[in-house]
Order: sequence, then C-alpha cells, then structure tokens
Amino acid sequence: MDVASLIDTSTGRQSRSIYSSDAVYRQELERVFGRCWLFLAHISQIPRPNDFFRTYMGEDDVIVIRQKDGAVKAFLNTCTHRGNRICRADRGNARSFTCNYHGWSFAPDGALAGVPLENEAYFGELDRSKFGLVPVAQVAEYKGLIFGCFDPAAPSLDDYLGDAKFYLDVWLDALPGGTALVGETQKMVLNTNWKLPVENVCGDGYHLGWAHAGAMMAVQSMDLSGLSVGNSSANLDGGLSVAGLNGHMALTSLDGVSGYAFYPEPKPMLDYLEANRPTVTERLGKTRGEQLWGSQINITIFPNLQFLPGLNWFRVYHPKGPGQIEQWTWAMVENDMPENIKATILDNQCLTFGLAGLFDNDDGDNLAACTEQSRGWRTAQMDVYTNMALGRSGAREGFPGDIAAGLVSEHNQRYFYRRWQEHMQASSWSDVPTYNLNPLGSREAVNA
Amino acid sequence: MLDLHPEPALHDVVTALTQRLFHEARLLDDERFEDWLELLCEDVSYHMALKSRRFRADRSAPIAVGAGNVFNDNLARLKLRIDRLRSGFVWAEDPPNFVRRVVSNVEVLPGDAPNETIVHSVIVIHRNRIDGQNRLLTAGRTDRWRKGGEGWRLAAREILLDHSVLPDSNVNVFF
Amino acid sequence: MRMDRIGREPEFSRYMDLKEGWLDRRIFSDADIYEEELYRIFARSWLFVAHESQLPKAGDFLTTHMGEDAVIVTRQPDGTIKVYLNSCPHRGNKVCFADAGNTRRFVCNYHGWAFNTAGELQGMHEEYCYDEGDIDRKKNGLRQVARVGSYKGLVFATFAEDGPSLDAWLGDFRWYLDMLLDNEEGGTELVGGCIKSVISANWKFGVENFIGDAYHAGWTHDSGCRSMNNGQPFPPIDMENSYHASVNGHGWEFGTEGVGDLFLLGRPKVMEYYEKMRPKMADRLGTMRSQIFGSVASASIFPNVSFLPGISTFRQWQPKGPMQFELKTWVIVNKAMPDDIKDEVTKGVMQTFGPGGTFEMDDGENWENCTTVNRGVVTRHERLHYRCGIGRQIDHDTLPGIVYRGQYNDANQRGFYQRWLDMMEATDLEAMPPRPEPRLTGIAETRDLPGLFAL
Amino acid sequence: MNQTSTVERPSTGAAASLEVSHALTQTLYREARRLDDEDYAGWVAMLADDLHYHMPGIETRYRRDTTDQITDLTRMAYYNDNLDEIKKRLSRLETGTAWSEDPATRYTHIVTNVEVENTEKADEFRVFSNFYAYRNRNERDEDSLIGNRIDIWREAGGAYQLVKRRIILKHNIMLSKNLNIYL
Repeated sequence: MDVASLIDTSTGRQSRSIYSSDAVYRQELERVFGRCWLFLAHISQIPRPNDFFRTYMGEDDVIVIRQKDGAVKAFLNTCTHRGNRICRADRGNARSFTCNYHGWSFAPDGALAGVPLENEAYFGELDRSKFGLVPVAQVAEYKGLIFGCFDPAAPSLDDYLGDAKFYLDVWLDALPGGTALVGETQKMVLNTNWKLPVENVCGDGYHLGWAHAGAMMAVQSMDLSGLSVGNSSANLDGGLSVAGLNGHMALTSLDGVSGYAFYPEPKPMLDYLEANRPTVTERLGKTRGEQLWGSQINITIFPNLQFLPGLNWFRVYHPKGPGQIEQWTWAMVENDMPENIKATILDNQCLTFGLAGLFDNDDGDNLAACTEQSRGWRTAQMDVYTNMALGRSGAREGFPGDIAAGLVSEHNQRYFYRRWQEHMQASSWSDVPTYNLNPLGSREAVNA
Repeated sequence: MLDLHPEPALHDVVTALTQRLFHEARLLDDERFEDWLELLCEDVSYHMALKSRRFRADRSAPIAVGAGNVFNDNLARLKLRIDRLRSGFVWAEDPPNFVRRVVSNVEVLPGDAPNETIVHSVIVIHRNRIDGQNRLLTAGRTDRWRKGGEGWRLAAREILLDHSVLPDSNVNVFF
Repeated sequence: MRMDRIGREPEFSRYMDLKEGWLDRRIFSDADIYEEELYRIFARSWLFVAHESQLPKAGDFLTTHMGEDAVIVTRQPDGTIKVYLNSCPHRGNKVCFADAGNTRRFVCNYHGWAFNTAGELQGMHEEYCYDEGDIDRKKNGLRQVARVGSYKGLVFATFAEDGPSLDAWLGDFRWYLDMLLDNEEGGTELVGGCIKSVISANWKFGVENFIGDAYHAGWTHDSGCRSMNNGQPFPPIDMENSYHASVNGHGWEFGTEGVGDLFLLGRPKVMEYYEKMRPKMADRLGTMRSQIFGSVASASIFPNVSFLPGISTFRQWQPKGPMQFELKTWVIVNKAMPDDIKDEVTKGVMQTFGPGGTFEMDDGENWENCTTVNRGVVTRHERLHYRCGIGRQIDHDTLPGIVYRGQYNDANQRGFYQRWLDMMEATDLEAMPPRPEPRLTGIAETRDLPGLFAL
Repeated sequence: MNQTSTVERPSTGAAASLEVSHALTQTLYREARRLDDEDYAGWVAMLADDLHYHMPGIETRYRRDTTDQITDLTRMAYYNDNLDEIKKRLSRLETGTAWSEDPATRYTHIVTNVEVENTEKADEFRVFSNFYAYRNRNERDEDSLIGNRIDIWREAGGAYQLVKRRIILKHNIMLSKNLNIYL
C-alpha cells in the first residue's frame, strides 16, 4: 500500500480512501491499534480487587481486571480451548470467568484455574500453565487512566504520552483527590470511519458555531465560550491549537471558565472553580491554573481517546470495520468536587453529550455522511483538505508543542493525519519518529 | 396464586387512556411538540436510565454518583430540547425524518391516588433516515397519568430501552 | 467444473498441527479460506442432499444446497433420484422456489423455460422467437451433479467426477451408520417438515461439536439435562468403556451403556420401545452395536451432517459465508415404529434439540462467540487447544476406524480436521489416503465382521 | 397418525361482549409484560392445566401443494407442548446453569390487532392477535419475530386461562440462533 500518497501534510490533503478502504482499515488494525497504547479503563471503574471492565483494543475483545494486589491486568476475552468469549457482561466483579462452552475457568490473574473433568478427560496431562488467558503485552497507568498495548516493543506509556502530559494533567492532576469517570457507559453505533470523530474533536473548532447552532441557542446560558451562533462573528483568537506531541493534541480556550458555559446554572460551577483555583495554580502553575483549568479544552490521546474537562465528557471510539464505530462515553469528575456538583455534571451530560444529548445529536449524521461520501467509486479517488491556517504555527511561551493561534484552525488535524501516516508507514516501533516539539525546559518553566 | 387479576381499571378509563397514548404518539409523529407539552403535567418527570449488561449474580459495588441517564427531564428541560428542535439549526432533522410510533400493550392499573393510574405500554419507533436507513428503537414504558380539569395528563414516564448499544446516530425523538 | 483453484500450491498445513493438537483460529473466520473450502471441500465431497423417505413418489422434489450452490433433488419415474443446479441456463434465475412438493416440471418465472423432473429442457414460452440452430435443447438442461448415491436411505451427491465412490467415502463408517439406519427392519424415515435457523458462526463449529465433543455437554447443557431429568445432572462418563471412532473424517463418539441418549430425550415410552427391541437389534447388528445404540453419543458425517443416535435429531450445517451457517433440523425415526412412538420421538427432539429446545438453546451462543470474538487481529492469531486424549489411541478387535478410548477426547475432532486438511491440499482425490485402511470391503460385511460379538 | 390441532375453527363471527373483549385484551397485555419481565411463574399461573401450545415449522410450498403444514401435529414443530412440557422447558432457567441466559436477554412483546370471539362454549373465547417480539442480546445481537396467534381462553373464577394457542411465525428459516422466548 502506498501510504505516502494517501496523506500530504505539507498541503493538508487526505485521500478519501482512508475513510473507506478495507485494505487501509486492515493495516490500521495492525499498525495503529495493534501498536499504540490504547485507553482501557479509568481506575475508578474498577476500584476493588476482582472488579472487571470489558472493552476493545481495535476489534479485539479485552477484559481489564483489578488484581488482589491492586495491580491491573488485561487479557484477550477468549478461551484458549475453543476460542469462545468468556465474559459477556459489560462490567462487574468476578472471582473467576468461566467459559459457557466446556466450563474452563480462569482466575482474575488469567491463570487457567479449573478444567472440568481434568482427570477423566485429560488424564491430568493438560499443562495448565500454557493455557491461561492471553495477556495484553503491556498495561500501565497514568494518573488514573489505564492503558494497554499489544506491542511489547512499544515505548513506555510515559514516553508515549510525552509532553502531552502537560495538558493531560489539567484534568488528571489539578486537585489532590484525583479524578473519576462516573455513570454507566453510553454506547452508540455510528456509521463513520473512526478517524472522523477524532479529527472532529481534536481540532475542529470550526464546526461548533454551525453544526451545533441549534443546541447553542437552546442551552447557552452565558456567552462564555466566545463562540456565537452561525460562524459569522466568533472570537477566533481566544484559544490555542496544540499539536506536535507524538500525535496527541489539545484544543483550548484560555479564559479559565468557558468549559462550564453549557450548564443551565453555571454559578455553582464557577464558584467551584473560584474556590479551587489557588490550589490548582499552586499544583500546575499559573499558566495552567489560570488559563487552562476550567476552560473549554479538548484533549486527544492518539489514536482514539478524547476528553473535554469542563464539558466533562470522556470518550473512546472502537472501530468496527472501515465504516462503523461504537462510541463509548462517560462523565468525568474531580474527586474533590462536592457530590452535588458531580451529580450535576452527570445529569447535564445526558442533556448535552449523552445518547440523547443536544450537542451529540448534531454530529452523528455529518460523520456518517463524510464516510458514506468517501465510498463511491469516484469519490474514493477524491481528496479532502485540512489546509486551514497552514504554516501559521510555532512555539508559544509557556506551552509545549507546535501551536497555532485560535480555536478555528486545522493545524491539529494535520498533525493527527501525519501521525497516522507515520504509523501506517512504519513496519515497527523503531521506524516511528518521536517528537515533543518546543518542550518546556524544566519544572520551573512549567510553574513560571 | 399470583395477582392474576387485580381489579382492572374500568374499561372507559382504559379506552380513554389508550386513546390518549395513541393521540400522543400521533402528535409526536407529526412534530406537534407544543400540543404534546399540553399533555404533560407541570411536575412531569420524563426518565430513561442507562443500564449495562451485568451478570445476574453481579457482586460489584454500585457506581459512584449514579448510573446516569439518557433522559432525566422535567418540563423545563423537555422545553429546552424542543427549543433546539425548533431552532432551525438541527441539520440532522432537516429534511425531516419519517418517524412512526407504534404503541401497544396498553395496560391500565389503579394508581396510588384516586385521580391517578399506572399505565404500562410498549413502543416501537420506526425512523426512516437518509436514503435507505431504517432504524427501529423499542422500549417498554411505565407511566403515571393524572386526571384533572383537562382530562388525563402525563405525570411521570419511566422508559426502559431494549438496546445496550444505541443503534442510531442520535435520539432526536421522544418515547 | 471450475477446479482451477485446486492445482495451486496448498498452504493449509500451517493452520494446524494435529500431532501437537492445535488449530489456528483463522480457519473459522477468514473469508479467503472459506472461499477455498467451497471449492476444495464442498464442491468435491459427497454431500447429503435428502433422505429417500422425503421423496416417496415420482415427481416428488425438494430444494437444498450443496455448499452454497442451490440444487433440486427429484424422484424420477424409474425410481432413481436426480440432483441438479436450481438455476436456469438461460439467465440463471432459480427455477424452483418451494422447499418441497410434487411436480411434473419446473418452469422458470422469467422467460418460461420449462424443464421436466429429469432436468431436461422441454420447451420455452414463445419458442418461435428462436431460429433454427439457436438452441440445442440437449445442451440447455439443468446442470446435473456428477454423481448421486444412496446409503440405506441417505442420498448423497457430489460435483466431483473423479474421486472415491460413496461406499469408499463412507468406508468403515458404514458399520457405525447402520446403528442409526438399519437397527430395525424397514429402515428409517424423516418426520415431515424441517426446522431451519440461522446462526452467526462458522459451520465447522457445529460439525466438531457433534463429532466428538462429549466434553461440553456436562457444562454447557447442565441446565438442559437438569430440566429434562428432574434436576439431576449428567451422570459421570465411564472412560474405560467409551470411545471415539474416526473414519475418513467422519466420527462417532459413544458410550456402551445403551441408554444415555435415550434417557435425555425424556420420553419413557421411547426407552421402553428400544428396551423391548434390543434383543432383535442384537440379532441384527450384534451385541456390541445393540449396546452402543442409545448410549450417550453423537456423530458427524464429513463434511456437514450430524446426528444423535438415540435422541434422533438429524441435522445439516449449511455454510453461508465464513461467519454464518444455516442449521436444518429433522427428526429421524424407524419406519416400523408405531405412530405414537414416532410422535413421542418427535416431541422429544423438538423439546431438546429444536431451536426452543432445552439443549439447543445454549449451543448457538457458544458457536457464535467462538466465531465472532476471533474478529480481533490479535485474537485471530492465537491457537486453540485440540490435544485432549492425544495419547489414548487403541487397537480394537471389533471397532473399526481410528479408535481412542474414553469419550472425553478431541480425537474425532482431530480426525475431522485431518480430513479437512487432506481435502484442502489434495490435487487428486483418488490419491488421498484412507484414514485408516478399511477393514470392510462390501456393505454385506457390515453385518458380518469377525469378532463382532465380543464386547 | 391423524392427529390434528383443533384450536382453529371457522370464525363464528360473533364478537364477544365489550366487557369480555376488554378483559381479554388486558389479559394479553399482562401476559406479554410478564414474559418481558421473565416472570415465568406469573405466566404459568395464566395457563390452563389442559394447555396445548403449538408453533408449527412452516416450509415454503407452492399454492397447489395441499400438505397440511398448520394443523397436522405429526409434523415438525418448534413447540407442540402441554403444560408439563412447557414447565420442563422453563425449569432450565431455574437450574442456575443456563449460561447463555446470563447476562439476561432483553425482550419486548408487542401484542396488537386483538379480536375476541365467542365460541360454542359459554366460558371459552377465541382470541386472534398479532405479535412483534423483539430480542436484544449481548452487545448488538438483535432479532425480531413477527407473526400471529389464535388462542382459546377460558374463564374460570373471574380470571382467564390460556387453553390453546397456535403461533404462526412468519419465518421459513428462523433468522436467529434459538428461541429463548415464548410468543
């Protein structure tokens, strides 16, 4: 496959076939999803030993489970005997997983713990140690987020996240109590290629005023976002598009409050921000404490994890073929929040970004149609463009990454596709470049 | 013996409420949202909970803060949703989708208050969307209807959706 | 026949090592492998197409599939059976849309080409529009399969012109088949009708489940057993006196206690019937077979027929793509049975192994999940364990085939996948090795084997 | 072998009284809700001791074919059960080892087009209805079973009990892996 011809980051051109081709998709499963660190679960979802959470890495079904010693392991959700799915519940607590078919049972550490009729059928000759659940090669946690990686040769999670941690910490490390995901998983089938929602959230401030105009008119209680309805008079300068961080991205305003613009009663939220800002500033420094925490900020961890502190939704996309995904969403809170604030966040989410969310319900059809229109014989040969504000990026004092001004730019999308291309071209991790552009020199610089 | 036949509601009550539900479905099919709001009590609660698939013998702790909802609306929030649908900016509904509701199994039981009834029913929402995309959403509903000066009005609705993964790209519909 | 694929370099042996006892999961979901199976296995095997009792009279027909090819099976006026593609040579339309019936001819809906039950082109609507020489009727009949054969009521057909005869194909498995097909004077028949369901799983999971998987029963079907058996679980298996027998990819796993499957049917009258009949069966088939029949047992005929002797479900797994099959279920009974016994058997089968049956309800879920979970690019490269009982092969005086002691074993599964591999790699079917060397040469011998009565 | 089902008689044309129609319609809905809720004890309580519950397998046949696929009880059927046989099937769910039902299936039975007729017996009524049963399992498994039913319900002590039911599922090939559902 000529991956080089599919993307041209210097002009911001993508071939539409990347959204529809089976061959591209098959290669993605191996080189992107088979290689990258993928979000599995938040520690708050499996707090106790034997708590488990079932999810996907690419199209591979995976069980994530808390061990007795508090560590977290992940396994392919498939019996080593005939391949049956061993766990069909979404989440729960289990002392073992027993396959429906022949009753082989596996301990939470993956060990083959029970084989019915082991003496009668196998005459005690089955080497159980060879038939435990297949573990995910690497599992690691970063401040509450558990990631897994199929590639034993992948860099550590710490290196993988690199300087994106500067932005990640705006949620994960703002307050000493840490974070949690709350609520059941909100699952939805969307007939879209998985890259389209990623690029929609990673950098597309441009669609907000238009696609979500109806929702904004209905909901926006105060003009905190700097965005107005209809894309005609938005404040384009109030934010940053941050990329150049190993494929991770942030899209953020700098006002410290706009993330909470869509709450029907923002006052309690703003009071919460006010009361805690000194602590956050002390922990994260002035830049992040005053400009990022509380702002509308979209964070993307390559390839398929995105979350928006403030609006407080957290989301992964599981690919189901080139033209379909399952979108999984949760509400996110800080553990130090009072219970009523947490409850308000969960409740507001069902109004804005849940299954029947006023905003969410605007995006699905656009993403589906973009995919559909890349599938024709003729349209598959055409290109699409992310060339807005091309070449207008650089270093910005106090912020790591390659940065373009404003929320309306396609700077981040270009880096997303660049990273995608780098992975698709590389035959192994040793061929994948690492870049953390414009790093902050030191902890002092961070706190400056 | 189980409650094979608790005293059934009088059949004129059943007929009136069945007609009410059919009428309500037709108002929603026709996007007559303002007329629909007239059928709701001031203190209406409109609720659809999120549920995950759990083993029957699940021993895990309840989820912190709560499981979350698809709908958890009072009259004001329902009006907000309708405001959005009426804004003229909801592109997913323009052109309008063809939506048809099939309501059945209308079972009426006495409520706690003398002027209230519990009404069980099931609903299938058929949505014909872009091109050949047809989507079916099915749910069971348990309602509380209250009789006042203007006849029966909806006081509470609890909706149990049959899908663990929503098979459509939005829920721009009321159940 | 388009067999151009057959000459290609086969590479299928990399998907398994049966001496070590593992299989590669890709054979259960890969679309390319599936396509090869359609050519190499389904277009070349003897496939079950009908039971003779389904076509008692001249003009009786039924429609079925050989692999994914739609075919018509008809009884001819001379009593023979013909099988041909259910597809008009003119534009390819189906010529018969019914599942079964009786007819004198098949007329295509599209342009009215008419065929007699032998599949010969008899005439066309508006025939005058063809000029002299436009059409050679002899060359435009329905395309016949290469060979049709019958074994004690079961009708098989194959698209392959060369290759083993049906007798050689079944080989010594006939010794076992006779327990089902010939345990009473008059032979067998299928009860009217056929129940069909669609399962999103690879067809091989169904076959291997019946060919030798006694192991799943105690776990998967615990609830079914208890519901049919007043709360009692499966009794323990006697591993000394139970066996796996594999012949040319066919397989029968069985106990010798004589009652287990009959018991699971949950019909006391049927048990009584067989208890009374057992001495006659011993005269007919020998003591050993009269004790095997009715035991906990299951069997498959390569590639895609399975049945439970004693429980009397008879079924075929029709492939519909790598991740889907259609399951056809019949009830097989002895013709000589009184009507009330036939009804009891029918009710019992539908209560246990129909789609709403207490046993059947749990199987589909397993097969589907075995298939779909392997969609993962990492998962599909993992191996599966087929090593159970690999060291327990025995030589048995009486039992033909490759015999293993102990009913909990993967031996018949290994035998099935060995045959699968043989077929997938064979360029010349004649050169395919018999597995094992046959002991029997003629049908008569299946009733008259030295050592037959030694149990 | 001439057993035939007797649930179907030619329609007498006499609609039952409003009171009976109303009560039986509500009874059908209650039955559907119990099935949705997996309240099988509640369901069995609505079945008569002499129940006959029949769902024949239907093949595609030409119109001229006179084979009796509906009432001939010797042919293959999904269900051809008396009360004990139904209870036997249900007891599978009480064993605690019906793995495929854990986690549980979600069901909705929609019953509509209910018509109630008098029969020659004063206490028995013939009820015609259509059903649409939706099942959702695991993550995205879904299937729909659509068909119609003819029932006989008997009044006993102010309650109605199901005496006979014939279900005609409008499938030739059932488009799913099993029938873990009562219709």
